[in-house]
Amino acid sequence: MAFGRYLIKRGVLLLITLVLAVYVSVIIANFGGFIDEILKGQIAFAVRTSLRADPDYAALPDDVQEEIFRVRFEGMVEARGLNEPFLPKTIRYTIDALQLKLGRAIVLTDAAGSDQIADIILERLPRTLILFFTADIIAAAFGIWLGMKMAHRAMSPMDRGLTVLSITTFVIPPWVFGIYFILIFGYGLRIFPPGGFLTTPPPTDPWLYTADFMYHLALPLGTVVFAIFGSWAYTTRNLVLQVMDEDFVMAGRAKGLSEGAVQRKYVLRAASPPIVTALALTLVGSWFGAIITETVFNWPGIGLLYFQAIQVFDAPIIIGLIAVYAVLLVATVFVLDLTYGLLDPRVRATRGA
Amino acid sequence: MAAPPALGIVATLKDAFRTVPGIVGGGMLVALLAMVVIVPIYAPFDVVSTWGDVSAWVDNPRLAGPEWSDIFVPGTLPRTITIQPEDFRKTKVVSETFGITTIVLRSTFDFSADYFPGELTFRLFTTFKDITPLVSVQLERPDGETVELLRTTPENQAPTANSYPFSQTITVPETLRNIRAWATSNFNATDVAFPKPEVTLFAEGGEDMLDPHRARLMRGEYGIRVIAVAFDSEDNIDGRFLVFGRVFGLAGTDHLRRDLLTGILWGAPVALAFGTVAALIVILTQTVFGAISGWYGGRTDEAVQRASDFFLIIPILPILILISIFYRPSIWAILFVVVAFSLVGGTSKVIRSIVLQVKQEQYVESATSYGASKIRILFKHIFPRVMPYTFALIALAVPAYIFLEASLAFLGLGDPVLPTWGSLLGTAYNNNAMFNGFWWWIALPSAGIIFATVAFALLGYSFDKVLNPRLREQ
Amino acid sequence: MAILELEHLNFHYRTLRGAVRAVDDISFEVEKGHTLAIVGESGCGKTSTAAAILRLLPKNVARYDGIVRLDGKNVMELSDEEFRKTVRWQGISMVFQGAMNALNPTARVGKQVAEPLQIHFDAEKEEAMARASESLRSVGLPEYVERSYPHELSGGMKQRVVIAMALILRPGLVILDEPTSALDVMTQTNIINLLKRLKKEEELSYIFITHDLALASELADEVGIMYAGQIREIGPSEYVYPSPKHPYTKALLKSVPILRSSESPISIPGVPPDLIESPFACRFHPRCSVSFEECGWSAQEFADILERLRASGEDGGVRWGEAEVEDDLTLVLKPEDGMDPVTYRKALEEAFHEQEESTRAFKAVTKVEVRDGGVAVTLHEATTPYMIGEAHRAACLLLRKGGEKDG
Amino acid sequence: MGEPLVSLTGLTKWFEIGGGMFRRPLHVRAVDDVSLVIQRGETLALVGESGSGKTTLGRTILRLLEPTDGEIQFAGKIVTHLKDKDLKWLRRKAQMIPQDPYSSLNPTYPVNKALEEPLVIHGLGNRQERWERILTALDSVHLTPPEFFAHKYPHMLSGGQRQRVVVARAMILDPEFIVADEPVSMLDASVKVSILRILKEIQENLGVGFLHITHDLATAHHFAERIGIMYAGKLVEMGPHESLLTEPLHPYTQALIEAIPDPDPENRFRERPALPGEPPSLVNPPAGCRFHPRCPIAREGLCDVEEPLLRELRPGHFVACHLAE
Repeated sequence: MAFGRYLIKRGVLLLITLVLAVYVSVIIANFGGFIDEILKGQIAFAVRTSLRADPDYAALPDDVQEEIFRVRFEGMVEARGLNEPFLPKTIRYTIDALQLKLGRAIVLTDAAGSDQIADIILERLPRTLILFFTADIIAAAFGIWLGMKMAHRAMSPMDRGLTVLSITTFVIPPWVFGIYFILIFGYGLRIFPPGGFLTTPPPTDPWLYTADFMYHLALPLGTVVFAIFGSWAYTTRNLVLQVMDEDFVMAGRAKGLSEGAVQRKYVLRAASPPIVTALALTLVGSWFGAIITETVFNWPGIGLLYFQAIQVFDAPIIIGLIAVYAVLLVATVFVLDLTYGLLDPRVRATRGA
Repeated sequence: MAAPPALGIVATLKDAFRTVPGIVGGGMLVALLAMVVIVPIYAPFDVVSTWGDVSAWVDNPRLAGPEWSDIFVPGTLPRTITIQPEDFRKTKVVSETFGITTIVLRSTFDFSADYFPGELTFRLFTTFKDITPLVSVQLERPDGETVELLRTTPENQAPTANSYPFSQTITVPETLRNIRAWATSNFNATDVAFPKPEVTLFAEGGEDMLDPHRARLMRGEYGIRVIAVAFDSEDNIDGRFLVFGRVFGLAGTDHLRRDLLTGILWGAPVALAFGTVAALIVILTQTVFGAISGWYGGRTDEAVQRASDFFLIIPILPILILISIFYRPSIWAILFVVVAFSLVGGTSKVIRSIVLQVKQEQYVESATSYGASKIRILFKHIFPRVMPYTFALIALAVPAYIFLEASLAFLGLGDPVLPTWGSLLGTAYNNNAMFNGFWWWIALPSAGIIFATVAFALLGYSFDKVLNPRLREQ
Repeated sequence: MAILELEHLNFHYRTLRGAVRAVDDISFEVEKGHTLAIVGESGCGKTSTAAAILRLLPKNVARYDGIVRLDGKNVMELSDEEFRKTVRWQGISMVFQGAMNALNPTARVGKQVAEPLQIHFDAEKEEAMARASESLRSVGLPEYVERSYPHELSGGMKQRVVIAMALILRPGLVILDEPTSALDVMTQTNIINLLKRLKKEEELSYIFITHDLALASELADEVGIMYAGQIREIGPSEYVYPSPKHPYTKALLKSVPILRSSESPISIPGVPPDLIESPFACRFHPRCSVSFEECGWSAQEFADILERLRASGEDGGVRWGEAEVEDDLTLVLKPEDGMDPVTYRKALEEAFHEQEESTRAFKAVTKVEVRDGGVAVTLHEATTPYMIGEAHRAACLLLRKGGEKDG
Repeated sequence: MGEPLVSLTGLTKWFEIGGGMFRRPLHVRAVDDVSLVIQRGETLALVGESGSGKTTLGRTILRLLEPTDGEIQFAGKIVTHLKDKDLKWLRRKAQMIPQDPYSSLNPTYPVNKALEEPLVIHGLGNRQERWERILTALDSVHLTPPEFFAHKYPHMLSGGQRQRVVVARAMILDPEFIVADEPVSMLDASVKVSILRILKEIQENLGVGFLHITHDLATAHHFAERIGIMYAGKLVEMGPHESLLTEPLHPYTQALIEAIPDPDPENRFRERPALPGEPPSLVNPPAGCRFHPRCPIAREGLCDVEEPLLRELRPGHFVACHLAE
């Protein structure tokens, strides 16, 4: 099938892009051997600490001490491949990053105390996905509904007001609203917890646990929804307005379809491919926004992890997360291509050809 | 996909500024620009360069709200009262025999606000030869009482000040003892665990005067007297007495006593400069690449398309954060990185699709048929058609870049020198401003960001309205 | 018996520039089994008439009234919901202009054709699909079309799909809005043949909307000529084609290049009018070659004409200055080069008279008199034409009894 | 008759589609081996259905498209493969009038700027001279007074007026040859004829040669000296307009004429003979005569095997059909 071939082609191109993007990130992160220096420093510190703990060692003369230190240190540097030339080293990092085989984190651990990068990231990832996917779905559903209402009463005071509101909310990122909402609902009215994802200690009963989780989820979720529903509403409104005058919509109405059915089956259906395209970017944006939004809400997803990793220079985690981000983006773009093709039969044919 | 606009740039601008959002957004932008002009006069750049210098701000109250917070409470909140060295009446008596010199400084001030002051600080400047003079600082109250705040031997030579703060958090222990003793003996006051000097000293005498929650304010004329006994005739003292208010200026102060107005005002040019320059460069470059890609087609198109896929997938914000934390770049270096990672992207895709539509229009082919070269058509016929769109995209991109800078600054990764809206917010956030109710510290800088972004969003919207005839008609 | 009767149907909508009088007091009827062709140039309100009949109104509608009787019943009195359920597609269906856009690009053709059955009769899906494929076959389409998407079909095939869709509920009346104007000649002929056949076999009534007089004759039992939102002439084809009554119809017939005749076509001067600022009284008068004083010149229109003639130097040697409009029928001219008003008046009068043949507006001048250092020009009062005649009616002042004044 | 203005020999234009990394590209044979001549001061109408290649032919002659094969001679000069920079000469002598008056003017240019651009490109005249040429050109398309129209933007003009501006723009360089691609198909009946008359005037007064591309045989009949009929990328018949219409030699031309109605109330009582089916795919055209699958008189073993060549059956009247006599 033509569309299948198209998807394969797209997929291959996106994979190549993904590898390139991670490679570029690795190079940037390691510009001038910055990370290597940090890693070496950490190794030196670890070696020295372990040697100091040994009373026999302290008894040795200084130059011997130094020699032993040097040998151990270089052995570990060698073992971690820090002395490799630039190109093979960066390539190895890239391959490792893409497999999340980055070994141990320097400082951070997961809840169970594991310092394996994969463990740490995979523990956090679902929380980010839950928050932002749910928010995107709610915002999309609400935004599309509102956008259709607005288009239906285009240029009425309601439409104008909501349009300005939509535009304003979507240029202002979630974290700014987050600060305000925490101020108002968290500290002022004390309706929601101002941060975190569970109370400490977390409830043990699974129902209570879920309820507690939901209770903590509510405010960040509401904030993200509030910040992004506007772009759905405004985009939907404009696209629906464009489609609404098309002949086939008129034909649907002439056939005797009720107004609601015309809107659903004809207008929204036809406007959906561009809506999906325009708003895949919202999703992409919210992956990035996660870093600050999660920090503000103290929501322990990969965004907050990134922030924490940065503050303690936990380089392997940083690289791993950049790889995860790149994968998320690629997946989003690919899903977008797929959805676009499924929604618009014309694309299936023309893009495939 | 948007239809290519049929208007020129001038006509678009004219029409856009005729719509209500255009007028409002334009007005807001003009206000911002006016601010950019006024700011260097109000607070020259050297004020800003002292932003990080704590000692430059010591005479401001700490964590004071803006002066107009009065409107939220009954009565007036106290302003800062400063008694400068020259305000003191100085009498100097030199004893011939022992060379003992007695210096007395006295001054009065009127305290008429409806709330207790925030803090009290006395700064003493002394010049002495061998032996440090003995100094006693006393407060005279309207009810005729005099309280000795402090008896000390100041170590520092002028111009370095000897600073004596009297307030709940940082009080010379002796002062607190003096006040307690005075209040309990003279007024039978009930002692409490944490009395506040700034409250008790300004409270009506009585049993509650040591309890910060129950003490009643006493208005009237207060006096401050400093008596120094020095041991050389050349010795001298000067003082500065500060009764810190609870409000300061138009925007209040932060935990380091910095005037937030300076920060907020300087945030405007910084945000505008960063946002506008980034948006202009990024969108214009992307427009050019998009137009070239659409117009020339073929391999050029393919190359630009693949490149924009690549740039779309690069996780730019994480990388920017990475760069910021490793290299601590200035705001202009950040700008450079932003531009470098956005040479092609979403905008080039939009512009490309518009160019592909314009390309179909027959006047383009006609132009070829009467001899116009490809490059001429690109510049004379295609660009004028996409430029209004570019304008709209620029207007809508400015907020995005303002927020990008703010986000980095919020995380503490912004420009190390300049105060920006984002960095103000970040500091406020990290100092728990929300929890402690320092609302102005959060609300005012974010109001600045929101004001600027809304201005551009409205402008972008007004362009959109003009360029999308379906939104305009009816 | 008439299947459809319109009486004084009005449909206006608002725009930023003003109200568009797209359908302005239109009355006509369509007999059962007959075809009424509505012919007019673009923007004359043909398509709006169809929309008004089916109540497919935009949001910015300013006026919508009159009587629409379907099978003798005034459907204007029905609520929107009743109208949707009983009139749309069941009573009147429509073949939209440009089949390319009349089909939903995201749904398979068979489903779209079957849809009306499901809407109106709650038909089971299988049954509806069976009826749809039958209907598609009856308009000469192969079986695979059912499962195709619109973009996979040629223009001619799509047009057949649209026709099958319009006929699926066997409505009494089908409105055909330019059903073939986007198609090639050969395809057009095939579609028209199909429509002829269906009309005969199913005893269908059509309203055939087109800009093409020649094509209209392929189906029309009656022809209505529309100009600027109004029907200006209507009657049986046998009368209208050979002996048109309205000057516009005459001019339109002469402007069509005819394949089997060597007589050269003649264009109509001027431009088709705007539905927002339509000319006064008879809307055709500015382009009419036989117009006379009563046809509807207003002072403003006259002033514009003077201005245009002045700018192109066709003022007969009299330098008439700028005109000042006083009221609907009076305007004042001031001499430009210090000429005394009396001489000026005389010169003007002569110039006007001389140009009466080339610029018919001058025929409307009734008085030229000296006033306030200038010359006041008064125009003849206008009379709005109304439909005259029985079976073959037209709206032109020249058709009044003894009204043949000129040409 | 002297040297012809335009002369095409075996002109062919194929478009490549669907090429990719793993697939061989296909070709759309839009124009296939067309030869014809156009004299100075004559109008040749090219009639055909959409997709018959007539528009591609027009564009290829003007070198807006690169020909795949064959030769184009313009005023004695071979221009088939001239490079872009050498084409300026042709760009001055040959112009085109496109179909859609709404998109053939740059909406951001006022009329005078639109008309001035060709003069500026070819470096003709100073400001004042150019202004005068603009006024003359507007006058020649009856946009009077010219000063009034010179400063208008396209959106202030009606369709007919725009098309006149387009004609004026094509005329402003004093060209010798104009390709008019459906110049009136989007205009109203009452306005159509006036534009065609202006074109006729220009042809007669200035001796410009026209290639008038149209789908409307009736228009061609009234405004062209000769008519060529195209079908599926091929020229199937060409001749003087009268003989072609009264005595069509090709079965396709005959069917085309049959299909066109004149205004006649009797029409509704009879069905018009029309060809079944649709024009063939140009990617994979039928062997032999491309018309044979739809031809009512096609002869098996001849028409589906051998490709008919254009033959002169009557003086100046050519046809590409094995069976025409």
